[in-house]
Amino acid sequence: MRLTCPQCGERDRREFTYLGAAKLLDRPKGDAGQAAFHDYVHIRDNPAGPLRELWQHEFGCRAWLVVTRNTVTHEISAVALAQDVKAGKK
Amino acid sequence: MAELVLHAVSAIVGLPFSAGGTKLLAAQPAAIVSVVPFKGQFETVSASVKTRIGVGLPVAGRYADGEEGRVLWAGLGQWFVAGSDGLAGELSGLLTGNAAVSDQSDGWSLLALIGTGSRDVMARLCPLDVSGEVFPEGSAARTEFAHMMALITAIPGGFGIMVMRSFTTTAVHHLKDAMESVAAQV
Amino acid sequence: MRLPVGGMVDRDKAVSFRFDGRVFSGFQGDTLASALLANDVRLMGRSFKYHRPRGVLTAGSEEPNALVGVGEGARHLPNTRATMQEIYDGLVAVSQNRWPSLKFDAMAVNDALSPFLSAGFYYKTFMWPRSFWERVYEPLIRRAAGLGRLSGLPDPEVYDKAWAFCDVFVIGAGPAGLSAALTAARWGAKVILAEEDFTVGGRLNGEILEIGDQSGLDWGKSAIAELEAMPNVRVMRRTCVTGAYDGGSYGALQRVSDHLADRAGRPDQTFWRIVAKRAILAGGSHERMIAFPGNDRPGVMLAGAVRTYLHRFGVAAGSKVAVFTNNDDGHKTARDLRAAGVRVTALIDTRPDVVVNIDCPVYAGGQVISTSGRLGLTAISVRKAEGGIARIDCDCLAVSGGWNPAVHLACHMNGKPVWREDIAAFMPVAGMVPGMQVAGAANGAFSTHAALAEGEAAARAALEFLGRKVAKSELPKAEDAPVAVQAFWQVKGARGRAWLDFQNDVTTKDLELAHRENFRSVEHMKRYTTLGMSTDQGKIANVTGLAVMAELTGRTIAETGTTTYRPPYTSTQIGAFAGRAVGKDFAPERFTPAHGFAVERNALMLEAGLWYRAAYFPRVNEAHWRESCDREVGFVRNAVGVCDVTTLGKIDLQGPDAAEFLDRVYSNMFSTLKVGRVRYGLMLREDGFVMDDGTSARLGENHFLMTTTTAAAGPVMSHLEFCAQCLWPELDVQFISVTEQWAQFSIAGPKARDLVQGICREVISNVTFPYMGCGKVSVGGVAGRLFRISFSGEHAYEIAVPARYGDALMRELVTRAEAMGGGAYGLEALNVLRIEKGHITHAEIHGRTTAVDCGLAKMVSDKKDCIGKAMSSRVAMVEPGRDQLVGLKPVASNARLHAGAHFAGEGVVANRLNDQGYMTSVCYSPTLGQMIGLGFVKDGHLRMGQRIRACDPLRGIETLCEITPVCFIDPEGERVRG
Amino acid sequence: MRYSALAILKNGLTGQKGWTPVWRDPDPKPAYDVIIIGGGGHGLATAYYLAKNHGITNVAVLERGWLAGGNVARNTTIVRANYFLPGNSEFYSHSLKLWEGMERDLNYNAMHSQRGHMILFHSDAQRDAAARRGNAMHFQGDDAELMDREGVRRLLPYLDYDNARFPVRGGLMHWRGGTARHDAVAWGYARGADTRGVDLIQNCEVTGFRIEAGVVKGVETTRGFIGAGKVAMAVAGRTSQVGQMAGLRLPIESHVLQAFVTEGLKPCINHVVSFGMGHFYISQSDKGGLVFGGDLDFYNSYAQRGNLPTVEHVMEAGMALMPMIGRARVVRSWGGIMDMSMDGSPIIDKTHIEGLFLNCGWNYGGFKATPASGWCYAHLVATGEYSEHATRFRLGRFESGHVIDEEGTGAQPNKH
Ligand SMILES: Cc1cc2nc3c(=O)[nH]c(=O)nc-3n(C[C@H](O)[C@H](O)[C@H](O)COP(=O)(O)OP(=O)(O)OC[C@H]3O[C@@H](n4cnc5c(N)ncnc54)[C@H](O)[C@@H]3O)c2cc1C
Ligand SMILES: NC(=O)c1ccc[n+]([C@@H]2O[C@H](COP(=O)([O-])OP(=O)(O)OC[C@H]3O[C@@H](n4cnc5c(N)ncnc54)[C@H](O)[C@@H]3O)[C@@H](O)[C@H]2O)c1
Ligand SMILES: Cc1cc2nc3c(=O)[nH]c(=O)nc-3n(C[C@H](O)[C@H](O)[C@H](O)COP(=O)(O)O)c2cc1C
Ligand SMILES: [Zn+2]
Repeated sequence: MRLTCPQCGERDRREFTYLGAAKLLDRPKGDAGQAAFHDYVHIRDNPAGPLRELWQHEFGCRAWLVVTRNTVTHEISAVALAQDVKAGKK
Repeated sequence: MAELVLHAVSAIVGLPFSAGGTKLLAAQPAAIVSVVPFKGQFETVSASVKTRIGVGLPVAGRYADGEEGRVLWAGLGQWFVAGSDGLAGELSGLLTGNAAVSDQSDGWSLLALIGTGSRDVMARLCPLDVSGEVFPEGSAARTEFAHMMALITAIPGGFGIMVMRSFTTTAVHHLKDAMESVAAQV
Repeated sequence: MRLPVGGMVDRDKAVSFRFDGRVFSGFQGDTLASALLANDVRLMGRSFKYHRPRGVLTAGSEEPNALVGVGEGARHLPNTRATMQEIYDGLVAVSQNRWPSLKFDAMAVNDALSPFLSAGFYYKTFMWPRSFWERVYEPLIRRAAGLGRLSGLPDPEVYDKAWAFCDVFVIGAGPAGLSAALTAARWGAKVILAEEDFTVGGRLNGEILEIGDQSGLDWGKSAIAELEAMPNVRVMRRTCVTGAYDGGSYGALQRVSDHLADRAGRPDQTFWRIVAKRAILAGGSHERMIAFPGNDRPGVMLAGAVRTYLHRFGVAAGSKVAVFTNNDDGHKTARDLRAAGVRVTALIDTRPDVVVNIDCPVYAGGQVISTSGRLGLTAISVRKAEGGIARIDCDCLAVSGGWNPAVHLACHMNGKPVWREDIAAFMPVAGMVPGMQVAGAANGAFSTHAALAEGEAAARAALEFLGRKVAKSELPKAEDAPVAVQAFWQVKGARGRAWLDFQNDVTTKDLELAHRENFRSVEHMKRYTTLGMSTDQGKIANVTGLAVMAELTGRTIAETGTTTYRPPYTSTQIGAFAGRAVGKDFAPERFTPAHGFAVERNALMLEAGLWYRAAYFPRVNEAHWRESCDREVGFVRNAVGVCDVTTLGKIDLQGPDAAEFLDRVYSNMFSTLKVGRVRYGLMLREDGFVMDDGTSARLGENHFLMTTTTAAAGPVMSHLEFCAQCLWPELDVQFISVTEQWAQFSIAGPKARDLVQGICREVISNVTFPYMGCGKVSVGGVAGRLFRISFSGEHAYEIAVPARYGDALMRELVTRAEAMGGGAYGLEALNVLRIEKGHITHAEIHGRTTAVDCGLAKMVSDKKDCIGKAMSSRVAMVEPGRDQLVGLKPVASNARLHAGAHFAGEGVVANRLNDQGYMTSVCYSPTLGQMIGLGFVKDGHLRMGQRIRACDPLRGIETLCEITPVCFIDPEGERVRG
Repeated sequence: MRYSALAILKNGLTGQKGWTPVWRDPDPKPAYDVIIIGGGGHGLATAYYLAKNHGITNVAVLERGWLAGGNVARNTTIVRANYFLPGNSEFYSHSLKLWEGMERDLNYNAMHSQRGHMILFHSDAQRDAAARRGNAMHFQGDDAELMDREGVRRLLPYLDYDNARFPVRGGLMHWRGGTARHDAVAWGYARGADTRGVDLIQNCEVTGFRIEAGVVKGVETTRGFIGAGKVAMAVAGRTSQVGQMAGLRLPIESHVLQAFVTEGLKPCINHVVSFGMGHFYISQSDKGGLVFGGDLDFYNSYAQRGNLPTVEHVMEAGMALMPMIGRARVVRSWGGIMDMSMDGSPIIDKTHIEGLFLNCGWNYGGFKATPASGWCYAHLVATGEYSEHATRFRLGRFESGHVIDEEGTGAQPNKH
């Protein structure tokens, strides 16, 4: 599997580590209550198909990435820097 | 009691080493300083670095040489400046408030792999495409190197390999193995 | 038998080798199989289950029968295909799965018992009595099963792994592959051409063909010469592409030196990871067997293989050869053998209306119904179309049941091939592997012309995809015969077993049984009968097998479908996949700057993650590690000890929002920390459990230095990067690891200040460096940092200098400490010191404990949010009955404690229902003169002074303990401040 | 029909003509008392115990593909009861006991082989963790033996004791641990269920639920609607997808785990060996292949196949541990879809929809759970009460914090 890091270009999957669905970007406010945090921490849509997910280019530039990848075919359709996604740039 | 003197010890031992047409050398600069601009400070920092080194901060994936040293892209929003002794202090002063500056002179070891087999040696240790078209001179990449984190540069005649200091012995060991293997296969 | 002329072997270079102890001679360019055939050796192995005598069936990597062991001692390599092993002087090969000898194999009784050993018989018996399975039945079955034998010794070979990148990756160097590679390369693409065989050309080496105005062979030679002369081409012989993976990644195994007597420093094999923008699979096809009784006798071979032995090796597979075919290809075998002067005793074609112009007895519409010959074929019986049976003498029967395109690699990414009735074969579907096209026989295009044309077309498409301009080029002329095949899978109405999977001894009868018992889907059939599960992975058997099942169920072959194709294409040594990451090189080694000093002092160096750390520094008179450890603890408690703590993670954080950031990632407050002070910090995971702990120092208003535990340094760094980039990118904080920049040493003990003062220019006092203070120091002219922190509970410091001075400083510190009655201490003493003080490590923060559990409730600030705060107040995390950290002392002061013991109350049965927690850390405290421990006890914080049993049934030990506070020494903390 | 040596003898003499189908292929009835979704090990075992323990036989098992073609067809077959957290301990202990009687109960030889399972340790900290585990096993009534390096060496002489990066310092041996023939387990349960009247329906994919007023009424399938009083999901890697059809949002991620088998070899590895430091486990199948695996590929996947980084890492770990296997050839590699839960432990529970039950979260440990999972799930479905062996596998534990996290890695499934 190859991921194209916006900073580094196309690299082998072994340079990256996987965290999980990109919903982890959306941490609830501290006072949002336990139900909101439970959902944030534990619940996953886990689709068979395209999934937005978080990877880190750990052995590379160390950027956190939002990768859109199909969980059935492993096809990667988009990669963006997580900080850009948060900033609404991507 | 006699005046205390601490002797410096290099992490790189057992070099230079040659096998076939390839040579491995220590290439440690006097100083390596990390420069991480604060938010919105990239231009200012780049300009300041330029005044001191002769070049500013290169784009991702590149390094640039100035009269006073080399500036390497080293990761997301992060650069290494390699230059003369005392650089860390100077840059700290120069970039106060604009960038996070840390001395990394002792944190990393820089090796140079030079010669005809260097590409084949790299191919045995590193998942990067180091062919001339993809990774021409002036390129810098953070990548994996024999299960270690590394910063690889394309330099004249070969490659610069930077690993964290504690990994130096391992890196040299793997490089020597690969060099001998490549030499045996020509 | 070697023919007087012909073949590509080098007849000037004789090679001598051994098989089962006998010395044979072959030529350079022979495989073990061709050399044995040249020496009239037909018997090369025994089958898996019935131990049937077997000869070579193929001339390629799909060989199921002729598997031998090669090499001796630790280098012995079992299950090597004789068809792939090149011979070299001194090669030693032995047959397998037979005892006492290949000719006489005692286990061949299985063959006589075969009526009872049908598919899956073992599921129906061996159940009584229960204990007999492990003791009797299973050992018997295991001993009978298996083919070759591992030596049991470490693999002495060296394997490389490597990377290669290209625009166009061509798999297979037959006419299709060569044509593709030529086209792609001529138009400037960067090409890799991989060929499993040691010679290129594919079927060109096994056929009499013409391409253009040259022989196929010569065309192949000139093509490869042209390719090898181009700088943009890499030709990789002896390189099998093993698998297709995501993103244009391929695995490929190159046999570098296993064909050489002298390897001269070369690795045995290199496993390549090849990354290609486009790939062209031109892997050719595999010939099929026909199922007929006795089709497994040595001497029964595939017809194409017989031609390969003839043309490529100059070997006649027999002196009287019969041919049995359902397609025109078989005729070529008869024709070519005749042309070489070999007797062809019969050509049997299942098609009644076939016309044959070859000078040999022809049986159109005939079928082979039996074979004879104990260790090798002597004759066959043919049921003639017009009725009656002909008995034909032959020592070789060349069989062709048609061809299966080698679709494997194209199917490695979940693709299913489709059935094409006209050529009676499964075909790849475009796009099954993104970026891969299939050309030539692998694509069901079976003529040479088609191979050339498809190769060219595929390369053209690849070039276009790459954005390269291509002009139309002329293809050389070549044979373009249409496929003439009549699907014919098995001879019916004949008695005896007809083999499908040769190695696993699966016959058509087994499929009938599977059908009868309703194991009818191909997958059930495969799993019940083991069809296609042998080393060739069904390359010979699968399609025929499922055609037989299709007939039994009345479904079409298309409906029946195939089983799944999986990597590796050809079986691949584990050693090659592992490369050099074996032994000590399994994982990188990390050494601290003072490593050499520790080694000089004979310290026992222990793995701590990737690091090595000194456990203790033994002295000559010390017989046991405990003596050293006790002494080193004494250094710290009574004088001064020095410990290398460089491995702790160190993260340099800077920026206007650094303090705010720390407030969010630590459970306690850091924005209130004063410059020049250090604070202990606790980090939670978002689910509220403790992640790590450490100290952070405020070096400037906007500058912090965080330390982490050695184990968590990497994960904490990633976590901080996650927080900064994914959660709060608006915070202006930048950080970088400085773990490697600084060598750091702990200096602890009542004389610590004296030692520190001795090496620092600055005045070291409770004013300049109060407890939890920090600042810059100059050590012998070197700029260092000093932190007044303590893990041991003693007056202590950690001093940091740039790593290059670490070795010198450690030596200096230890020398001075020794002069003060102290010295170096290692991890063992460090552990004792921290247990005596009740400090936690990852033995306690094991991922299931909360701050409250660890007695650190106060560390969770209620003034702010932080990672993990919300979840740490979930019911289960605050309810009574949780295991809480306490100290434990044996009631009998000389009693022993063990970490890992579980607690139970007095007078109850020690079982799960009465489980009261567990011991996490224990040590002998030389300070207290007894063992002490830390552990988690149910509601432990409320049970101080109570007694509890530490039960260790594992080691047969039980110790009555008293529950105490975690801190055993100086609970008021006077010493640290002193 | 009953299987025995005699039956084999008889059929051997009569051309194997007397055997009958191991299961029927019935068409689905319009409705059943209980529908089990998923014909894997757990679904089939549940059907068997519903029939056997609770007398409920108007049951259908609906399988989207071929019976027992999911994870049960592709696991490394390790069977053990060596957990240390309450919840898991008693459950897997019960499971192992069921394994020990399974073959005679089912009249099917699943080749359950108690050849011993060894977990190696490489440091004092790992030894202490092993001891904690071993003592928990004793507390549960199961067997465990702590071995030092020499003890391990006597048993496993082929490990690397001279040049290892992470030297073996000892091991925790669980003698009752071992392996079983994975397909046979499922086939045995299938045959047992079929014989008792359960309809096993293949090529029947559930595509939706019919739920009225919060009560499940049946399922939509590729073979039409089938009514049901109760519906029990046992779809392992596809739990999230099927759950979603009923509006369930679950603490599950699906990951790919690869496994490998070598060409057949004469006996050389006589136990199950686990190498935690390198994430590698291995045993030798009765056919002679070395069956082994390691870590997940780490990313979510439904592809049932993995990539080279994990392949290579597994092989490296294998070589680092037992360098003799370098000369064994891998003949096949494959992958399965793992239902990884947020604490690494399973879920056997009711759902908020009346009559709909949930069984999932087996991570890479669900093969050994097969009998107990079937047993306890059948109990819950039949009685509405939690079996005494599975009281803690509740869906609500994540919200409440009663998690069962053996690895201590928290809500990150790819680390369990
Ligand atoms: C490589 C690998 C190694 C493993 N090693 C071990 C091990 O050593 N020890 C161990 O204990 N465990 C191991 N496991 C885990 C174990 O295999 C699983 O946890 C267990 O098999 C899961 O239960 P199951 O058998 O019911 O699942 P499955 O066999 O996956 O059954 C689920 C079934 O549901 C069906 N299904 C899904 N969706 C639908 C639908 N919509 N309609 C109808 N049917 C549907 C599927 O087709 C499938 O047949 C391993 C798993 C893998 C992949
Ligand atoms: N008449 C027939 O029915 C018939 C049938 C099949 C083939 N043929 C003849 O065979 C030729 C077909 O040409 P082609 O080029 O398609 O096939 P080929 O068989 O000539 O060449 C395929 C090559 O690919 C190599 N290969 C296969 N898998 C590989 C892998 N995984 N890695 C590396 N190498 C691999 C093989 O070793 C072989 O050398 C034509 O000449 C055709 O006439 C004829
Ligand atoms: C314990 C075990 C042993 C296996 N042994 C073999 C074997 O000897 N030969 C083989 O080809 N496959 C073997 N397999 C793999 C199966 O062929 C198959 O790959 C696996 O069940 C997954 O199915 P799939 O590849 O059809 O998706 C084995 C699988 C398991 C779980
Ligand atoms: Zn990157």
